[in-house]
Amino acid sequence: MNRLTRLLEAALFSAPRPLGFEELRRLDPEASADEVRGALEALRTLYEEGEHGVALGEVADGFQFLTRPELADAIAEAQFVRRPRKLSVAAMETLAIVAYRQPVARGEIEEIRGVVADGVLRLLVDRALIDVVGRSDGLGRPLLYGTTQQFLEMLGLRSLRELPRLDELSVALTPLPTQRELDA
Amino acid sequence: MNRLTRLLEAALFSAPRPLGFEELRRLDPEASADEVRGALEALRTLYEEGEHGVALGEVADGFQFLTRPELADAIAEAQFVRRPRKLSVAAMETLAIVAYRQPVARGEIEEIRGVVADGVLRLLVDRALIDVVGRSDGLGRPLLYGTTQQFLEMLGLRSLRELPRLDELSVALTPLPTQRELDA
Amino acid sequence: MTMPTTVEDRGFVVQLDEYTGPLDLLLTLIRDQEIDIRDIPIAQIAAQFMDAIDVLGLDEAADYLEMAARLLRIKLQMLLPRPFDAEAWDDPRAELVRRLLEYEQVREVVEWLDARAQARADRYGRGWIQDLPEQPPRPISLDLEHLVRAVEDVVAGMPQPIVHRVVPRPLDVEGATRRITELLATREHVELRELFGEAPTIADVFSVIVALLELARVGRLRLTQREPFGTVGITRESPDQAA
Repeated sequence: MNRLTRLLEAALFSAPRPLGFEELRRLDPEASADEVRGALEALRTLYEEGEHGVALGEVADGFQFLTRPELADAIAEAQFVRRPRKLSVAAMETLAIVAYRQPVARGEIEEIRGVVADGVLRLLVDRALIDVVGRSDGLGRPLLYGTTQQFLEMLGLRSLRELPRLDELSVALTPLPTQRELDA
Repeated sequence: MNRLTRLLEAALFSAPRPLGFEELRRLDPEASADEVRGALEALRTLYEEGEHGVALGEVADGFQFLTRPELADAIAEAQFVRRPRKLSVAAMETLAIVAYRQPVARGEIEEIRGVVADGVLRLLVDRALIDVVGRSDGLGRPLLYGTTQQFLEMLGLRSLRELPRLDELSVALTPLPTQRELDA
Repeated sequence: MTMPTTVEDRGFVVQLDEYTGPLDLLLTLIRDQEIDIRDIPIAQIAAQFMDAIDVLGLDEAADYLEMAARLLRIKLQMLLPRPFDAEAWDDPRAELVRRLLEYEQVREVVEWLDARAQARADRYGRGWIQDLPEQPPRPISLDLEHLVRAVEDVVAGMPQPIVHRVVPRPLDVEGATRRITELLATREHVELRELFGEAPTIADVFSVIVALLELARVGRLRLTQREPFGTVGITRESPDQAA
């Protein structure tokens, strides 16, 4: 690969948009139009004949590297075009309570955290980290939440027994007698 | 180029960040770790020996295609890519202290630098170069800072272990007696 | 402020922008005059430091003033008579020297980091990201450490250990009746759960239920439930329709 071809490749790779022919010529003011055309063609042929995963395509706005369509699904499924997102503090705390206290009702989570847990619970259910695992026998028979298989997989745990034991937290987070038991 | 290599190439071309080995393995769940490693090596060699304008590098616990440094000026001059802005010396000093002392509280940073570190810390957190990693057990339970993945990426490091060791620095600090020893 | 300022009589040039703090300024003074950091002529350096912060208009920066005060104190301590036994003498400059060396180390690391960042900045990553079909939501990263930390935060955030107060409380049917009537005065339909505040106690719940049943009995409202365990709806009955 000669320097001009290398330069075209690097520019097309790093530019945030397709580059037109006249723009590409700016890369090397000393190269003639024919030389740039030749280099572009060499680049296109190289990716084509080498059976690469990407190809040099020409779209309305210019040239750009494109993923081969037959690979797009596998890449989309692997979910890494975007950075993994961290859970918010609120979501993390709620998840922690569910993990250590399951099965647990919304009211109990709200009592521990001191704030409404509605939206956060919905988010965690949407992301399949927790799920409804039953209903309490208590007043209003509220839904009970527990962690999912996906939760274990994300943490690389085989079972909930592998969660770190938190001795000093045991008092705060072990199930308390329910309101009903106290009122009875 | 076999399908796995093609797939890796396409994925690395379509991600704006380094992809970890485990992430790359998700592309083809049937491929063994050795096969993925082999395909990555084949890809690296191919770009190396073909004298391409981009190269497969290993940074921050992941793999990433990056353009060759000798082409940087031409691409920047053609205004296809804007070079990242340099950090101020104050920000770099703070970053250096966080990198070596992490997890570290603001007070310690201010003591070493001799100036208030408020604004600089906020800037570095905004740029995702450092992050709050916990709280100290000390008085007031101050926040503790540590460096991020982004920090490694900014420096092109694979891990913090690649930072120069303190005993490799020309300024020796350890042999000096501390104030406490002097006062004793 | 950004103009180079020359302190003529001492023969060094200082530029405000170049300093990141008092240690930086101090180290520059020491380096420019090739002074041995372990044997600083403290009177001379202190005077130069004062001049510099005066000329640079830095005298309002607390950090610089604090260093100035520290230098003056060391200068005074150096004037005190020393014991004959040199071994027993505590050099008042020791802590300052330690800090300067530590800071020098930081600056050396900064140079290394700068060079690395510069080299990395010359290598561009992928600039244009292709839209792939049907992007799933952003993946979530999760690890045990964060989970455990969240548990600690929860516990730290609790006002006191959660112990249920078992104070007997009388039902407040009157209050509940008033709240329901007020709500139904402005809206035709409310849901049962809207009648409970945050974290209702068992007494609150019973008060509301007794009040509702009573109001329904006298024909002021109608209770509906579409399915077993479904939400309970409360609809206002106008007096003339009441049975």
